Amino acid sequence: MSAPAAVFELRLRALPRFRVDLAGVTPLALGALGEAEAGRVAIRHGNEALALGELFEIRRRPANAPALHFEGDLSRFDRLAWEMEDGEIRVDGPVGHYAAARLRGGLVAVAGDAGGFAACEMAGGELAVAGSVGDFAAAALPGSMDGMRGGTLVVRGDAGARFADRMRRGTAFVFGNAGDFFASRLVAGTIALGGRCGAHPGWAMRRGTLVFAGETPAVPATFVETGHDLRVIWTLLARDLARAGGPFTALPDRRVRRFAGDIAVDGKGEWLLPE
Amino acid sequence: MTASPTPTDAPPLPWTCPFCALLCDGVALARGETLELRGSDCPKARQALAQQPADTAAATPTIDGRAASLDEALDAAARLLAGATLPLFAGLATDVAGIRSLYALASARDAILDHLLGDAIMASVRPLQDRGVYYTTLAEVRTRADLIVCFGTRPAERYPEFFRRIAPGEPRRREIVFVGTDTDPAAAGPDTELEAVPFAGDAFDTLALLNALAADRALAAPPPGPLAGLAARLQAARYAVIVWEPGASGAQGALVGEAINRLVGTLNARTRAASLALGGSQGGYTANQVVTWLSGLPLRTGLFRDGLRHDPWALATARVLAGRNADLLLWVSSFDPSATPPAADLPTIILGHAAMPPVAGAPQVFIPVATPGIGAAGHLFRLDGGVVVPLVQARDDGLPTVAAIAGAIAQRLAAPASGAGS
Amino acid sequence: MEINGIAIDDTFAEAFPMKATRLVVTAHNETWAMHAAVAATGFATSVIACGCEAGIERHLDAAETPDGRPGVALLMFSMSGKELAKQVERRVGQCVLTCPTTAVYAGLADGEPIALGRNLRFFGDGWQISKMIGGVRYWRVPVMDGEFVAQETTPVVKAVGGGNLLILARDTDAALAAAEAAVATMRAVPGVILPFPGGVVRSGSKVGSRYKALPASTNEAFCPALTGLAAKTSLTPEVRCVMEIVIDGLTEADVTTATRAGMQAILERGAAAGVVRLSAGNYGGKLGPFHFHLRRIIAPEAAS
Amino acid sequence: MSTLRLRGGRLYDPAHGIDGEVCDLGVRDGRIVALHENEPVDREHDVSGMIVMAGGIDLHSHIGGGKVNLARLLLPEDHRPAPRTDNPLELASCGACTPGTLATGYRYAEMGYTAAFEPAMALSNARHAHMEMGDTPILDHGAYVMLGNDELLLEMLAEGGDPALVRDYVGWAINAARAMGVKVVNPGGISAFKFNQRKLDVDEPHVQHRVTPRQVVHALARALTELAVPHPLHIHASNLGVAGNIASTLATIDALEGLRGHLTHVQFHSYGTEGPHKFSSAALALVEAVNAHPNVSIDVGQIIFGQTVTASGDTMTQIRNAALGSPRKWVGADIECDAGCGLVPFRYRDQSYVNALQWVIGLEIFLLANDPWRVVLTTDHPNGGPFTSYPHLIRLLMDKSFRDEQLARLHPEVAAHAALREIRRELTLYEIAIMTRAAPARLLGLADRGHLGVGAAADIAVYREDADREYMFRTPEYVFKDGELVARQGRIVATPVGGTHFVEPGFDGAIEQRIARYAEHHHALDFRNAAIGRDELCTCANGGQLLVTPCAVHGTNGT
Repeated sequence: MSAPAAVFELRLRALPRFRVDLAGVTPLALGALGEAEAGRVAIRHGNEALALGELFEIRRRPANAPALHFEGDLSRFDRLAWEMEDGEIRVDGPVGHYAAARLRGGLVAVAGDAGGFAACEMAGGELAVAGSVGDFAAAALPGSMDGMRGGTLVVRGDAGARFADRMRRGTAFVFGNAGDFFASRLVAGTIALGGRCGAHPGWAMRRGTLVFAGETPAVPATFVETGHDLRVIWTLLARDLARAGGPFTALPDRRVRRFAGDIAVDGKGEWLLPE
Repeated sequence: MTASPTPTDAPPLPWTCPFCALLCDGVALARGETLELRGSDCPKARQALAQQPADTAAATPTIDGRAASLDEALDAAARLLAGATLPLFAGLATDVAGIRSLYALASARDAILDHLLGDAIMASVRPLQDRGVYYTTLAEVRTRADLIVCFGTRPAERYPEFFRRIAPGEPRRREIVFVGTDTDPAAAGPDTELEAVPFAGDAFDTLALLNALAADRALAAPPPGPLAGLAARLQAARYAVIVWEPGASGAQGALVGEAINRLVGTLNARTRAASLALGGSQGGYTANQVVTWLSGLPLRTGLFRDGLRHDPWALATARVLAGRNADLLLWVSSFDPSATPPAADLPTIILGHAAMPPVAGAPQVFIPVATPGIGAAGHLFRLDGGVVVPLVQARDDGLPTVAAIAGAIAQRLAAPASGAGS
Repeated sequence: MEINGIAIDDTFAEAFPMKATRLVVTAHNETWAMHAAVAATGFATSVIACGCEAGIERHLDAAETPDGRPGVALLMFSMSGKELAKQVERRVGQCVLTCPTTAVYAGLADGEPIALGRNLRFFGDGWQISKMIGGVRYWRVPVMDGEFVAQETTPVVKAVGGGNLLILARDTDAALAAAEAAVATMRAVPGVILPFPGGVVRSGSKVGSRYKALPASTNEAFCPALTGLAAKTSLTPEVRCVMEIVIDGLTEADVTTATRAGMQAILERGAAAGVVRLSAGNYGGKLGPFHFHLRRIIAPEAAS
Repeated sequence: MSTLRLRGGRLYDPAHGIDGEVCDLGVRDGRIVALHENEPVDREHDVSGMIVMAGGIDLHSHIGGGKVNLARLLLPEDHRPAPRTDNPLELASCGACTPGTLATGYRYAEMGYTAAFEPAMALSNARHAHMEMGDTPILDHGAYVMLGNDELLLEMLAEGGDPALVRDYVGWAINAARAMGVKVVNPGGISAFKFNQRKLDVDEPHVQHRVTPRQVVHALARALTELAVPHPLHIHASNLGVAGNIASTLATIDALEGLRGHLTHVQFHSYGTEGPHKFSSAALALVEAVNAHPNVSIDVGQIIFGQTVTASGDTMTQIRNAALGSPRKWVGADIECDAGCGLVPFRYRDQSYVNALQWVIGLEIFLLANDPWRVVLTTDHPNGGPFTSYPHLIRLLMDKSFRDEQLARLHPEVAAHAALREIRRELTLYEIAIMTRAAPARLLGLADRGHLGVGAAADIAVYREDADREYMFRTPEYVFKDGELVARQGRIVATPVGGTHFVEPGFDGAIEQRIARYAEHHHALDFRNAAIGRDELCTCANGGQLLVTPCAVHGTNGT
């Protein structure tokens, strides 16, 4: 980072009337600005442009690395960290839809829940949600062939339906439960689930790995058990996943069964079911 | 064809029924006190015709529940729209002309567009956006299909004339298989064999198995016999058509569509097959087609001031309203009086069917409009996508068209005095 | 200079730059890891005709390997990254992929990546699976005993080849015993291999030959059979047998450490064990930029 | 009454042999007139030093109808992001390779085009096509109805193909669809694919009807000749995109037996099988045949590198292409016993040997053909690339050094060996005016378009001279539609509704019985609704003018 870095603290003044689009409000974009200038940055509120300072009290202090700290209920604020390339954004409450969508780098940490499409088409960096995420987290926008395509998503709460739909690369964790069609149409990547999942996990998954560390789901008819010695890849994977902690800590110590599928499609994906 | 009143003994009017997306045009209307269907006993058409008020003169515009002149109502509607910054145009149950006119208004007011059957429409659009489809149309089904698989639907329940419309014009053997439902006697016909194949699990499990079987994949456990038999017949058919119903396929209906089209794709590698998605009633496919060609994007697109954004999830009427992410609802419903606007604590403009019951609540303007195919001529898209069927005016009921109302509101907004726009 | 009665020539071993990589081969047990490692590093004594110089660096405990199984670290050296890539692919493809229960990983963290599993994956004929774990890509190739796991790439680093130590002894027994003692200590040094059989080579060579086809030929200066015959000899009559230990190392320091360890092992045994002199092969500084001065290595203060 | 004078421009009006002559141009009530030099006018623009041409006419551009709209539905990601312009005259509309109709009209008009023709209107989809074209602002438009895969015609041909019967049927179909002409797509092949036939050469029989493409082409060309429809049969020949298809293209020319025919997007039909990749340019062979057959005209279908979507009725071809598409999704359809539909997204890459050669072949055709009056500039929008790339294409044709720069970037084997390297020709403004205005107007039979003579519609594009022809043709200084200024320096200033061009050839109404009988047994639309009336056309086309081009012999007694 060549520009002088700064941390901005943005305290929400009041809940906005319409949803607000935070695209463009990133640590790097704000980093070069002063407090007053940052307050004049235009964001979209409903159909109208609004100055950032109208919605937030803004304080800037110099720092080693660029960062934004949001305080307040941001559940009506969408596209937090949209296409962010670097830096850090922390939110001390909930956020709206498309949080960290198309993220390319840096860290986004949300202390509350995130809405729909969190980390969708994320390509790098990390989104950590202490609460739950809505539907289509790590999924794809309409028409896109790939959902999340890199980076790490950590959800400490629950996930909604269609988690990681069309995800292609990267690693995603759900510590709690997942909704229906968990990892539907998965293209590739690794997903570890700590709790239980809804109906039709892995529906039409093409490649990729699902690790069910919690409740073992019923295996559909279009998945096939492969009885081979898995210890090598399992050790590599389990040791890596275990670093996330929580329900994944003990993975390296558990024996695992493997099912390949979904043979309704390419059938090169796998379910790993630790015993 | 605007003559009115029509004597009862006049020959029935060759008519096109607008009340479901089959748009049956081989029927006629006898026009007396009431409108009576000839050439078909379609219960859906009969019910809809029975709902047409005999006297539309009683249907007047209202402002906040009080009767008003059309001019007053238009003024009030224009005022509401001018004061809104984020309007939602929903319902959109109208014809081509209506959507064209509403689109210009929506563009001027930066509105969000959705249809009252938006969930079903998106369930048919998403498979197309995500992976593509291979589809067919009624004449092809009628002329060439030797195996018709109704997947999870009994089409005649919502499209009563469906099997009549796809009945071969000359003797030809065909099989109609109902997967996941009982056979429908409505499908019976000469040389037609009916069969029911139960789901193995639910629709999704069944489609997964069918896809694996059609691709000759080995399964861990033998599949249910009837399903394996169906897969074999799909592979052997000269032209297999898989009929499904996006609106009846549940919250993840788009995935049903995708799986069906995967099956069709697998079959098309060696033989011939196609899918047919039943939907698009109440001008649903019409609204989607017109909005798509005008804007470049399908329904559930916001013509926002800073750009167009298509979001089938966030811009669903229910989600927009629940999130209070609009400050005005313009509701258009010209076919079905029971298709009333969803509860919303928002100023509401209703361009509604003349028999629509009053809706309690927020400040609102109600303007009764002609039903295309009853009070006005028009055009609608048929359920198979590319065929536009002309509607005739059955009688002159004095009601304005949606196109006319939207145009009149737009004119008021454009007038400098209204203070609208900017 | 003389230590414990053994003369140390005022010369240097002249070494040249090479490209190297470290591979970690694991298996169900140590035996099978070793089978793979031995085969993969076989026939890899000299780049002159083997394509690479390779050897086993050390055994790895289960706790030290990525997959928790016993393993072996190998080092492979070639004159270019391209040649090394070819050798890695051939040797791992023929000797590790084929060997029951093995898996193969990169043993270095940084460097220019060359293919490890990247091309071997095609053995899977479309059934291979890629897996990214902790930012590293692995390939999983179905084979008859399960799956062969190979890291996609292995980093290549600049390395040092051709370090050497010449042991000039009174007779064959003495030369061999000294060489064996030196090899035993040198092999404990990390980052080096001694690529010749038993770590020892008796056919020390010079560059060039009277025959056009040969790039190298016998080093007559150190051949006891030619003492008094060859115009240039480095031997005195009491030297009847010379052995050379060739050292390839990942860094200059590794080669130095190994050379010192070898020298010390010999010197500690003293002149009584039959070693007369220690010397080294140099080419007048024309062959390579790395010069390992024997005297400086064994007694840095004294030599400086 | 309103008058306008463009003073001092350099006119390029090939229809009158005017090649850069400086003279004033007068307009009264939307028509070009001769004005006295001193006659007062309502508006006058000093265009001295500028280049004045008739408005551009695109005779082959997929701008409306079912498959175009499906392409929009297929690729929402291609429409992201979709900013709105700041021009309040423009309604919201977006898109890149298949923009919304509104954006299509705006973007065409901005670059000086005033008419475009949809080449592939399915009979069953005609209303829809007219609706989309009607919602394409500013541009006049028309469409060719697709015949030759309609089961009824194939049935007639299988019965022996009585020319009178075929003529009347074709005449009926043109009138029913309100078409400007007839297009045949992969003659018989779309139908054959419905019966699971995967390949159909010019002399190969259709698996069901036993009719050959040669018969289909000849029968349709003959019918159009007898109906005196000005636009010759618009032919998308057999084997589109297949290596070696020059043979079937030449055989198709042969099938015309001297009757007029317009071979469309010939670039996709001019492939040989030479060289290491068994894929080579047959541009020379194609051009020699065109030069030798004055009855044949062509448009090129130049490819442009980048993302686009191929939209075709040719399901037989598209199911094959689907595996090559990018992104990997596609749409296909069997339509109403008269047509098909196939949409495959494509990303043409300059480093792909095949794509690079396709690019070269298109340019070779443009530059080798010796009669510009029979060569029309197209990219087969969106199949070869979007119409917005026309200015770029014009520069490639007019600027050898620019062309060489582009050529050098291609796949090395193509860059090193293409015959294109040796072609020194640079098209002149006069030749460009022929290929983009005068020739298409003449091939369509538009007497009052595509030129600047007295009486012509005042569709005029005025360009500011610039050595960078791409820049020059992208942003004309003024664009007039029927005398109204519609675009100024790339900004839309008026959005009139365009008119609909169509023909009304006469035919024997007795044919309707046969068609009605067929419809009753096979179709899903009541025969009563089979044809579009004039009033209905006006409604569909959004109230634009109805522009009837006369058919010379039979007049316009219509139905």
